[in-house]
Amino acid sequence: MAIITMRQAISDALWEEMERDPKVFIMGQEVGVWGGTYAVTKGFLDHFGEKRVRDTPIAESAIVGAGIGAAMVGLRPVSEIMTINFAFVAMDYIVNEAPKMHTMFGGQMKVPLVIRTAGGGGRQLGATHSQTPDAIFAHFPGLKVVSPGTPEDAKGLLKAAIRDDDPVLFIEHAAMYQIRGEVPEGDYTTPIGVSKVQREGDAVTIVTYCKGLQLSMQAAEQLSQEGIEVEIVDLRSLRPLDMGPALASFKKTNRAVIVEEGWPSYGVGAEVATRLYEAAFDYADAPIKRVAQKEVPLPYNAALEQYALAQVEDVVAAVKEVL
Amino acid sequence: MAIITMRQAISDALWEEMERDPKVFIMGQEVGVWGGTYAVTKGFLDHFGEKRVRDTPIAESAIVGAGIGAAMVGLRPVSEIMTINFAFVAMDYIVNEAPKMHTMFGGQMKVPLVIRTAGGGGRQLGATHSQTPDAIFAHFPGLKVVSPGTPEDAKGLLKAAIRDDDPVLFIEHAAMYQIRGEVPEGDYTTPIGVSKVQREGDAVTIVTYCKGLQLSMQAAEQLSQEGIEVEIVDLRSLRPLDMGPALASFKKTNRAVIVEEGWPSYGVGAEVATRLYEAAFDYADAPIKRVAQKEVPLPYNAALEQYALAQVEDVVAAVKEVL
Amino acid sequence: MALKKKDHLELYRQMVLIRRVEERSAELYQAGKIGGFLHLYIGQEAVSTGIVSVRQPQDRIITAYRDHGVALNVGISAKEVIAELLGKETGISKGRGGSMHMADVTKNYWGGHAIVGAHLPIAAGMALGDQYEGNDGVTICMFGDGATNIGFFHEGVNLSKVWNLPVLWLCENNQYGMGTAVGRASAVEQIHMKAEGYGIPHSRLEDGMDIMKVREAVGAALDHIRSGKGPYFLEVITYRFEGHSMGDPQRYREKDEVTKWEKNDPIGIYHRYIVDEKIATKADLDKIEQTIEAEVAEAIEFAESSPDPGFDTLFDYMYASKE
Amino acid sequence: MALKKKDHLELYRQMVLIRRVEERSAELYQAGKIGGFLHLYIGQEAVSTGIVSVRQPQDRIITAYRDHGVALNVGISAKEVIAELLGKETGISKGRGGSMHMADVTKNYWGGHAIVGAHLPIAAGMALGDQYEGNDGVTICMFGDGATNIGFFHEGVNLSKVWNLPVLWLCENNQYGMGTAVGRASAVEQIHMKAEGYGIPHSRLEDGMDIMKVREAVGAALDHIRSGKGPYFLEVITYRFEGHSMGDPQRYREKDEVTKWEKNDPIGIYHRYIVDEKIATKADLDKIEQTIEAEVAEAIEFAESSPDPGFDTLFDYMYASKE
Ligand SMILES: Cc1ncc(C[n+]2csc(CCOP(=O)(O)OP(=O)(O)O)c2C)c(N)n1
Ligand SMILES: Cc1ncc(C[n+]2csc(CCOP(=O)(O)OP(=O)(O)O)c2C)c(N)n1
Ligand SMILES: [Mg+2]
Ligand SMILES: [Mg+2]
Repeated sequence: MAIITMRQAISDALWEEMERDPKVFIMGQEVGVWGGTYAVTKGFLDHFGEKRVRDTPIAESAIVGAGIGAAMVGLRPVSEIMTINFAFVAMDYIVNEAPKMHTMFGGQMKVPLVIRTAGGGGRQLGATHSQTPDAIFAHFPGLKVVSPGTPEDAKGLLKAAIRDDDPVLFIEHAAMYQIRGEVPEGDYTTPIGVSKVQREGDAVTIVTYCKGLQLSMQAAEQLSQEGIEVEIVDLRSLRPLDMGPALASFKKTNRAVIVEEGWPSYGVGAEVATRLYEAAFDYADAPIKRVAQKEVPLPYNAALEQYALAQVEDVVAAVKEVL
Repeated sequence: MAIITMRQAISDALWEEMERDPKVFIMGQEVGVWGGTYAVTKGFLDHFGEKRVRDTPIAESAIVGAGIGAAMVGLRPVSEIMTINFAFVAMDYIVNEAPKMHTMFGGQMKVPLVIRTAGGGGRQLGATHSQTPDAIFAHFPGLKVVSPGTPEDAKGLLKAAIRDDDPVLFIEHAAMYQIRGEVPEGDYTTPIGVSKVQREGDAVTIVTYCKGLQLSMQAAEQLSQEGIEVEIVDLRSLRPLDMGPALASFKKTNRAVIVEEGWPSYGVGAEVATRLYEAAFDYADAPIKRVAQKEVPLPYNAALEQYALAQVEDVVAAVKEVL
Repeated sequence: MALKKKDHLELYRQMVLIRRVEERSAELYQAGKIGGFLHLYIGQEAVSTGIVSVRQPQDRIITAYRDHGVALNVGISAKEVIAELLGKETGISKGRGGSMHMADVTKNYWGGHAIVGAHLPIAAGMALGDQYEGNDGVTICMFGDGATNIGFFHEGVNLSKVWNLPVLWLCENNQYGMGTAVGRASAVEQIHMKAEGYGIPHSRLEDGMDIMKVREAVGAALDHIRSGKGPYFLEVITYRFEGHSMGDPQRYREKDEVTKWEKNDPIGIYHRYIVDEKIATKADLDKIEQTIEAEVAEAIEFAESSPDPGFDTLFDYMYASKE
Repeated sequence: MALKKKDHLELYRQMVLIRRVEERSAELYQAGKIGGFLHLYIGQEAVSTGIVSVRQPQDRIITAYRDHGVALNVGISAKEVIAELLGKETGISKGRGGSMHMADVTKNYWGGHAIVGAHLPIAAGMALGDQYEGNDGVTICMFGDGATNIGFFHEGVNLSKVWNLPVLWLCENNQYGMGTAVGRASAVEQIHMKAEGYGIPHSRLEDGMDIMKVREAVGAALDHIRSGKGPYFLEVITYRFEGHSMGDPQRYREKDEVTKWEKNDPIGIYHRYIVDEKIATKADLDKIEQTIEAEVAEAIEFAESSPDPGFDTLFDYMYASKE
């Protein structure tokens, strides 16, 4: 197992899939000459050429729309939306075109499209550029929504997404490209719609994903010092949402905290909490707690922004509260 | 109190506000010559003229975007998006422009804009035209989201929305314009962000809104025949979300069912259930149940569509299950 | 590509077939057997019939929701069309799509799309697919005058020029988008002038009621594109004789205007042409009309006696990927 | 509107002020005192300075995220600009907005908008506000070359013509949108040609580095619009000397190209003009530069010693409505 960054893992996944299948290509703003806003596609243009590494105009609807069209006729496009904040510009395509095509025409068409994007706050980009609205995309049946928390999963899930015959929204985190982790050698995929226990414990179940996983892992270290061993379940996919491991864990610990980066209202935590109660009401020994962003558009000021975002201490405090 | 239709109530609210304040105007597709796709603005063009009843191109971003601009400089626009399914086309404006302006510039600007739209399924319009994605809009702080269930509330809430200094997404239901109800005489407003008990009972709390209220009222009648008296709380606003009456009721009945028209995952029911548990965990005598649409884009076929949508019987069954 | 007698008769047959299917559909709608929207193609038959008659098999077609014409032209049977309108399992989209969503990808016909303008970037993507694979097919993308005002139009058309995609942008200017006359929604009334802003060659066919002229104009455009010269923009003037959809109050136009246009009935024009040019006799044409009456009657019978999709099939086309 | 000596000196002062603020900001960014994005205006000073100098007080200005130039031109102090960059409570947007979101509505300057192209429909709405109220102000909407490829552009510009709105569409063509050269993203390299598609009069100023020419072109355009003739489209050729934002690897252009353009430094050009035309002496101009050094140094001191917004203010600008 090599230890590589998230950036490298994602880059490798893309590279290997493009090597494997000539129908895979990437298009988006600055993916070519620039090498990717987050340097994920650095070197791709030189190696794969302009046909398969396509810089686009600033036109998010066309980036996803053309991706849908190309996918419908047999290609396997990866449409990159620079940040998830610009996904709103392509919203119709993401939630109302791609996920509807297959069912609406009675199975005649399929849309093997991956929409790659990066979300998250904490980079002082202000209210319009710092969001984590993952839940709203996961609301729509027909769209698969994936958001990895480790390099290993990022690589495996992106490969799975590219090979999947349905549209997948693949949400990276703009502040996580530098994190490192072990990644298996060789070709592998990680199944979409399967959650994973990332740390074992018996005191409290933390259900989380993406950046929340990082916060939770750090909180777990702190808590462990105090003898509290939490179990961390990483959802990895928001749709299909696999509640299996979270449920099993909750039935064991009887207490849960859900950690997400976005706003709590109508967010991921609400869905997960509700499902835990629906399936394991009798196991709940304390109210499930949500750790999330304060309900305000994120301000530019660094300290104020961090104050609005959930911190490791918030996770620690929440775990202690449910204990 | 006069008994009028939802259509009339909404039309009256608009008309009266336009009479009251010359800065109020409406723009959208077919609001003028056609008289409104749902005939809500019939007669408006003749009375108020082209300046204040503005037909627009098919350009949802411009309809909401221009509404924001006009609101910023002092007008009080009502931007109409024909159906909420087309709100995705204007998504950036609804969730990433209008709700951010005030806070992002440190309070310098305000956006007293109402975005009127109609949602809902059951009209055989197929997957792209039949959605109830209200929850995804309510996810964003800074935007107010309102969706009335009765003519009285529709009129009062629309007036309140027009007088409100913040952007309000006002969601009507395309299949509810014909329903009738009592409406007070004269000018009145209904406060945004205040829930209301629409029927009293002690057996089970039903929390719902909009079309769900109709289903729930009918279910209540049936249940009453069997001696089960449910209490129905109508949220009316999804943001700000007033949990007061629902909580009070839940503390009394210890059982709750949430009825919404849209998909359950990452929907309204999840948020409401989670908040009930957060605030009244010890009062829960049974797992809270969600009644919602099946997780599939709605098909055209009438019977299949109805099968996918929640029915009165589903509400009845859910109530009995939690009892 | 000179037409033989039998070719003319075939084209005439198609135009009459469209007309009859539409007329009978209107009746079925009135009888409550068709639900949702029903956008009739009556008056515009020369356009789709002309287009489809000059395309090569490798040329893809995609259009908006006013799609029954193309459906019949490409050879979807009246049975499958009407069964779809009735929402039956035997419909071309298995009763999922309805009037607005008919496609047959085996005939290189990619639907029927209901979000105005959204299929333009999708069409660009399909053309990209052919360019990528080195196919010599052209993607023919049909859309209305109203669709040219939405952002999707701009993004799709711009992209097609930047990437030199083999796509024919074909605007069916029927002079209204719902109730809005072209000049009330579009900055330019000569829609083809929009192509200037993209440096795309363009022309306007004033007489889109004459199938021979449509064939000529479209044929020339396809030759241009197939020779590798990139996209072409063709505006075809036509008129819809019926309302936008069923139940259109038609306040936006005078009866006179409709009557005037009805004198230009594309079927009448073609009938005269065939007879005047002595290609076939009135008796030949009468015989076709009779055959069609029978064909449509049979189709209705087929559709009415076809089964609804079973409830157990609701989730059948949720995902294309098998697992 | 002939300029007196003091007017020239004031314009020169503004251009130098912008340059110095930008240079010092770059340093503050390197020092980690500014976060997020920082889009410098260096090289483009003649454009905003020329525009603002010919507008009337009733003319609104709105621009994109590359907004420090306009901010200083309209008279926001260097203190407030730099304090905003540092995220301080004393910043023009109270530390909420940062670099991309500076506005001062009391100076009819409406920001600073970060979603590419989204402010165009907003600008149309502002112009609608003035038209509605019978004001004779023009809304000046500045945007980049890259912004002309997004759907928002199309919808905003089209609407302005359909409604004959008093808006000046001012494209600052600095030849790149991030790393994408105009011709790689836009179907036409002569951006002003896009106005043809909207029937809007247009022109291109080849020399946007010469403030006198900018003043002339913008003045003429404003006169045109103010006389009631509707929108006007002006493309101004300019160049940014620095990267798109901080940390741009600039792989997309040769150092030579930048050097060549730097010979056209707008400040150098204006300096020569003033001295050659004997409007003022080199010494006069030197004095101005010294004053500005001091002003900017003082501004930085002010900003650095200003307080961060308090945590208790996080929700202060959530809603504009008081309740
Ligand atoms: C994005 C979007 N906005 C609005 C609508 C509602 N709508 C359906 S058809 C139509 C008119 C379209 O006119 P045009 O493009 O000229 O086509 P035609 O109906 O004349 O064939 C409108 C506004 C829609 N389907 N999608
Ligand atoms: C909708 C959207 N897509 C992408 C971005 C990322 N982005 C920010 S600036 C920019 C380039 C804009 O270029 P241009 O309009 O020419 O302005 P310039 O930076 O040259 O002043 C891009 C792609 C964005 N902010 N918004
Ligand atoms: Mg039309
Ligand atoms: Mg630029």
